[in-house]
Amino acid sequence: MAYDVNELFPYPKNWVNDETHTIATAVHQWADKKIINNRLEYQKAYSELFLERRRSHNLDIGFQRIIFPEEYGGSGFNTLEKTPQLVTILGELSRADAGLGFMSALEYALSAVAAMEPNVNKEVCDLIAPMLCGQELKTVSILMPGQGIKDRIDPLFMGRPISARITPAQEGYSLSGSGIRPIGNGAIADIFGVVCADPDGRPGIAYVAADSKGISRGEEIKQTGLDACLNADISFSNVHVPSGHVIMNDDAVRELYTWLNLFLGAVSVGACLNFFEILRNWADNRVIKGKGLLKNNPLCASVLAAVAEEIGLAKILVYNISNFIGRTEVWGGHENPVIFMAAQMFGKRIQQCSLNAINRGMELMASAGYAKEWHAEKHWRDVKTIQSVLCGVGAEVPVQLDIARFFYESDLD
Amino acid sequence: MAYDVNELFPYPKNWVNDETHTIATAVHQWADKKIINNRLEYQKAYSELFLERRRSHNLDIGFQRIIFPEEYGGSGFNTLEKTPQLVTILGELSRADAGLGFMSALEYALSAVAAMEPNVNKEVCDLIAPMLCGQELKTVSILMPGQGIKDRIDPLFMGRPISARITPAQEGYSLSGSGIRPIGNGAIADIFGVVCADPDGRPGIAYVAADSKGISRGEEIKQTGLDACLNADISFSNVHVPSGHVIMNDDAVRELYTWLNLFLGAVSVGACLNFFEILRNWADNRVIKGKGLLKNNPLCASVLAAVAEEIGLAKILVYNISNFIGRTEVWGGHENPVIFMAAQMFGKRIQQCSLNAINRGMELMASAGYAKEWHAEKHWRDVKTIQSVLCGVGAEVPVQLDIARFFYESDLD
Amino acid sequence: MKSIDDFSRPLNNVSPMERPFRKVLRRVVDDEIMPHRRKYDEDWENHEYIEPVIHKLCVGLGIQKALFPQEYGGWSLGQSDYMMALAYCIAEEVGRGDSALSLSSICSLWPVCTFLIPPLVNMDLARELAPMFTGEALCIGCQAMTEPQGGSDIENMDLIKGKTITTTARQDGDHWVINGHKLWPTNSGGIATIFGVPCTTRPGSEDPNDFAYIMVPADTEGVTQSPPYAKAGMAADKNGDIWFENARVPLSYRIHGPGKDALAFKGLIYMGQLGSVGFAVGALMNVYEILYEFASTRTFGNRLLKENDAIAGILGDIAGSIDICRVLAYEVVRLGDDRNKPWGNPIYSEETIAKSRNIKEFICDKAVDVCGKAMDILGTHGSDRAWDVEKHWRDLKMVQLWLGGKQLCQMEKARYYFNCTTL
Amino acid sequence: MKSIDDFSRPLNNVSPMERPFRKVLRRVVDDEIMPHRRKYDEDWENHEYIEPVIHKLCVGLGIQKALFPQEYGGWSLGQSDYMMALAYCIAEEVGRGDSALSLSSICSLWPVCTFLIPPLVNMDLARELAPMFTGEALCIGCQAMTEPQGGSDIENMDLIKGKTITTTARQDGDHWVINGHKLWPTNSGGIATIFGVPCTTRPGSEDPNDFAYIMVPADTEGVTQSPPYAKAGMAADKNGDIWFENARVPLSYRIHGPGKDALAFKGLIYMGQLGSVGFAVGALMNVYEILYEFASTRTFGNRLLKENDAIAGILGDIAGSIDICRVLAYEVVRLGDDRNKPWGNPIYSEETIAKSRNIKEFICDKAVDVCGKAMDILGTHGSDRAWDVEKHWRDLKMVQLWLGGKQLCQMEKARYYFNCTTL
Repeated sequence: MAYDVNELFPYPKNWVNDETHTIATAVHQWADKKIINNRLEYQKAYSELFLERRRSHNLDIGFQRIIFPEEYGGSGFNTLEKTPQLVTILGELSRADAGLGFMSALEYALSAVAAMEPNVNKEVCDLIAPMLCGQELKTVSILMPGQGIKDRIDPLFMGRPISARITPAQEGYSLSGSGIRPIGNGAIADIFGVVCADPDGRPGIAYVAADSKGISRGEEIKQTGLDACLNADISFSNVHVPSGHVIMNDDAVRELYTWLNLFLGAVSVGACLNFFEILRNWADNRVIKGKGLLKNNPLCASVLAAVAEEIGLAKILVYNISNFIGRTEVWGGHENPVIFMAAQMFGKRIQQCSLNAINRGMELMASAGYAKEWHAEKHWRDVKTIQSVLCGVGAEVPVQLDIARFFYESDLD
Repeated sequence: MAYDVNELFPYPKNWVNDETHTIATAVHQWADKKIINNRLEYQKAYSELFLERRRSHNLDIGFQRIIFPEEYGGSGFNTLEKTPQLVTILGELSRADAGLGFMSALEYALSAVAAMEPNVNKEVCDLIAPMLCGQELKTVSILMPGQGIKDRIDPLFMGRPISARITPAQEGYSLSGSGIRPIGNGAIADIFGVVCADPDGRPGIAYVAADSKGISRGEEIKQTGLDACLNADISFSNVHVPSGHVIMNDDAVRELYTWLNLFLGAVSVGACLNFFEILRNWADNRVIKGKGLLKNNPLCASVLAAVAEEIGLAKILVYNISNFIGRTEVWGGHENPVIFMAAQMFGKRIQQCSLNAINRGMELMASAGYAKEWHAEKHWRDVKTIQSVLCGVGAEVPVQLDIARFFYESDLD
Repeated sequence: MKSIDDFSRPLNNVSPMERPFRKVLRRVVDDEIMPHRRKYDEDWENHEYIEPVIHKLCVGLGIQKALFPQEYGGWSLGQSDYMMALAYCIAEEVGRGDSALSLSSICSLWPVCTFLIPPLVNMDLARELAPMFTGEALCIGCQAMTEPQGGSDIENMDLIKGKTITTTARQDGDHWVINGHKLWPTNSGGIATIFGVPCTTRPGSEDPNDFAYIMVPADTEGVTQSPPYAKAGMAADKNGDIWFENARVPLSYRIHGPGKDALAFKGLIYMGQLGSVGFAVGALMNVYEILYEFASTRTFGNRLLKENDAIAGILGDIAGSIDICRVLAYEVVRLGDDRNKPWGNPIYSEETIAKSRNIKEFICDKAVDVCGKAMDILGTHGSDRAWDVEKHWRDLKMVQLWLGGKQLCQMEKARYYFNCTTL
Repeated sequence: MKSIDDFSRPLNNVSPMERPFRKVLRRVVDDEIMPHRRKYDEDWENHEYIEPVIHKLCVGLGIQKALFPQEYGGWSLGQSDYMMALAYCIAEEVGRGDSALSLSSICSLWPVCTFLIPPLVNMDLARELAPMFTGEALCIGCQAMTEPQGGSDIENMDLIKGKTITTTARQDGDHWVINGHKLWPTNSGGIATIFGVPCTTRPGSEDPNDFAYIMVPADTEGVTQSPPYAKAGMAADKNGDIWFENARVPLSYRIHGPGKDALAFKGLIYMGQLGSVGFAVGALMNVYEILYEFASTRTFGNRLLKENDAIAGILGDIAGSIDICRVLAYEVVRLGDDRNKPWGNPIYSEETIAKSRNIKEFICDKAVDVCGKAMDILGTHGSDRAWDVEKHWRDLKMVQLWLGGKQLCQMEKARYYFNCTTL
């Protein structure tokens, strides 16, 4: 039975305008045509077709430049009220391939901190906009705080160890740090966004072109999922960073977390929506107990329902975060701590719900759940990879401590 | 440290107008003054003070009549866009006592089906509005479908057995059914809302004054919680019901479920917000490990965070359901099946989150968690009672089957 | 037709005494507890219905003398390789009827476990106290542990090492003089006959030699008990405050002496876990019985609940969880009953305590969960006290929270398995 | 310093052979599996690294001959009261290194369990097949169960009674002629030496007498295997399609005959659960080792992860869960090894199957959960294959899903404990 998976899962549509629906429909159709309807072919020549499709989406259609102001050649989606739109686009893209979504999410998140009104950072935009608004594919990698090593004392961002350091140098800073693990794309990035600390331990974000002198990459890392988003540890050896390319404040780091939670939430939900389509197709066609469709057996139906519920919840939460961010007249901007807290708290939950949905749905698919042929397992590996890279170390603990700080004024550093 | 528990938990404020804030603040202050700040006294003379406070809220301030059109002497909150307001009021009231909230929720839910524009049912309003808009406390009890008995074949509402039957009789119907368990208030109700089936098995709702001939009540039931909402099984022996007092359609029953999920969700979240206040106070003052406040210990903080997260999630979901209902320009009215589905799906989750929150928070309070003196245990018992009465039988299964019908077109009857 | 007797037990490790003893207990529960237990909630202050059953169990069946040496009128159960199995069996069978009754009866012996289980035996003290416990009068023991300021500190011996204990024992001639304030112990609230009191001979000390455990009869001058507190459940267990104001007891009432007192006290943690898992599993088995009845007589979609695949799935999960809890509970039994085997460890060993805490935590979490889910299956009858599931739900939540609660379990597990040093 | 050897085992029930045997296995895993296992994912088609290790385990250590009678060159393990304990020990120790390797080695014996475990023994068939299994050549057994249309129907014998089986056995003179299509079994995908084939002598029948289990050597004419499928994990286990087209085997290759074949096949369900819990617990113990290393060297808030109370809480929960799984896994062992005891049941009994299914389901759920949580603790290293946790996560998900998956477990539990009749 034909149905529209996006319309099936309710969300506050009043937050999304007609323009968005138009764009979303276009991406949806593109995804069906270019990837979803030809999955086996796509799977067989994955790395090649991934690049080709990425180019098609980002350059031919032009989504790579979408977030930048028009004066930089972007599409001007750099106001906070465009947030639901960005989320919708990422979701549609990730329905086809969470790897494509992940790459765009990293690009949008890092760009948003610099390009979103009212706090457009001209110098950073001057650095990254020409690359991202040009006619070449560019890849963004982000290095977040989160992991320290025994016997080393690090500056902390809300408890999270920061491994990269900047020290003042002539006309800017010198960036150093060894073997730091990005959340993705390290092996192929053109731009690094590096959360770093100055000698006083204050955190900030350095924007660094990947071809800067003093940057070296470790071996390519084999990963659970996001196969095309090749990662590698990065070392910075006295890399020169102009002072204008460093955004030195806590709020910016919090904002980066916020965008990551939102955008990667959209990616995981997008992957889940395609998983839902796969599962629904399975449930529509599989006979069990020698009679009756799987979807008509009450026990299987209750598992199917659990899958839909988790996805529905994750989707609602994505749009609620985007509402917190986008409704500046209600919530102000990122300086309001509630936005960071809500993005972290619900962002974590979105990943949990997404993974739960796939985990449970796989139960019903038996070996089709883990056979590559059915693609369910790809979504499962991709979403898990996103979930685990988002948390730094210590699973949900860093986020829980953020929540406790907010709600109970816990003193935890 | 002074804080406003409502402001602490974010929700889409843009859905709630200034009028609501004013009303909410008034109820909040009333709750603090009349109940929360004098809990021990309230507990000691519970049944007496419960009645007195109920009178104060419902009659002196006038919330009993709020939902009815002004021509009936009501306050005219009978448009769907007032939904977030009703939710806000119920939450504030339940923060003081979930029993008070539960009673109002039942009244509002049953009334809403008859009084909400655009489908105002004049005949039913003529019956119940004079009672509920008058100067006496009136109690509403609702009998939902859900439980059948071995070897009896019942008409079904989406799988749920309906125990009450109506048959055409002179100028109306004759209502019968023996020993049916209401979801609450059976022992003290003035008005019954009875989901019943006609001889063709079609479901509807009969509105019946409790003093109608042929109604008898069983023994008062001792319950886990909601101590003041005294319940009893109800038997109807050929009770005459004018035809205008019966709303005969599936949608009406679905609508009743929707309102119950929304309003009882608001009640549980309200109770949780007060539980949060109790817990935060505990965490602010308790020293553990011979040093340091409980809230500053990372493990305890992570549990505190889990409590806040569950409450935050439940609250977001309440407002999202109310948005689905209230935004008729987006979703239409209750005839859109997505509204019933979303209310059921998220309504169930709200109860789970609420109970999780209290369950986990009690972990940190040791014996203070279950000592009556601290009141935490009352919220726990009240919320659990709401959760279990909402589901009919079979725990979440009936709702999961509803979800599967919606998302997978499962054929389950 | 399946019954509660189909849940798993490691039959190769079961005492020959267990079968007949279970039978007797089962009858007492069915005949004397089940018919009255719905009245217990309102009986929490007076124990009008409760007290006679406790008397029956403790005196009538002899539970209260079980640990005392045979030469002083007891059963020498502490010597037995099946001691823990038998204690568990009582906890479970009585817990099926009422966890609090089970708790109250068994906890009565809790303090005397400190000196009646080898290798930590004090025969002199056993002889001295035997007349109280082996006679025809009900003797209620109470292990008065928690202090107002401390929360679960006192159970957290490995980290806190007793330094926050404020109840003091001062030697004065041939007496100990006890001062302090305890609250919440089982069998306080006015009914205790004798207290076991963990206290310190040097306040603020972290030296285990300064930890003392002293038996204090409730009628000692200077000992006061408050009336019982009102609680969410567990009416058969009274809890209150106890004040010791210059309460004097003979020096011989200290159970062992420096060092060994602390060990014996740690052993009580194990005994507490053992009882807890018994109460919980017993109650769960009753939940299974109730669910069986309900699911076999009520319908959804005009099928019996148990014949709807989705509801049956939940029922199956519940029964499966109960079986898993039973298996694990017997692992707690094994940990204790192997104490004298070459591969075993004393009940106060780090391993026995960490592992039994882990299982207790698991079973209690599962039990609260199962009871809550069972209430939901009963729907509008789930919160009805007439079906008794909600009673178990309230009671087991309390079992979950006591003995330092969940977070302390987590810490102890982490310390044990990850060699944490600062937690 | 704690290690994986500190997790619980019921030492009163452990075979004297187990300790030395574990030592050998541990060394093989540490020396020959651990250093290479990261290459296995890419080795799924060729088994360049994998095959030699399987050879080492099955031939070198002798696993493949273990069940055969001593007089035919085996160890007669099926007679032993410690058979299940030993099988479990292999599954666990090898599973610590690689679940799929463990699976592949052990499953090789799965089909022959149908006629080498008393009381269902077929000595003639044993003698006939012994040369394949007891020689120096690798002999890979494959129990070819699942059919394209059926999903888990075939494991659901109690309800479906084999009526959906489409693989047929027709008697033709002194041969069985087999026709049908099977897919997904462990050790197919081209590597099987011999198949155990559940089939029917009368398609559509619900009569257990029409169920047949027939051994079919892979080189029989008419038997074809597909290349292996690509999967999310478990590279050391090849799975593919098998087609039987008029494949002829001697009549004596039917394991027992009408009625007993069905019983023997049900016994395989138990054996499958036993292996599954072994693979899962073994992998979990390795996860513990990895977590221990990571949490002792990485910091958050400038403290070691394991010294942050909140992270330690999760670590403690994980270790506690693993211990619980270990205890429960040994209960599965006990269920099987008590099969000849007066209180025991045959491995094909309703009780043994329902209870072992329950525990398998629990352990697998917990295992997937624990691995996922462990990945999150490792954060950006969690999805890094160099840390191996994600490998266990992928592998154990597959263990969770096989043998009919979770829903069948739920149904069987419900049927067992609630006497459901229509599920």
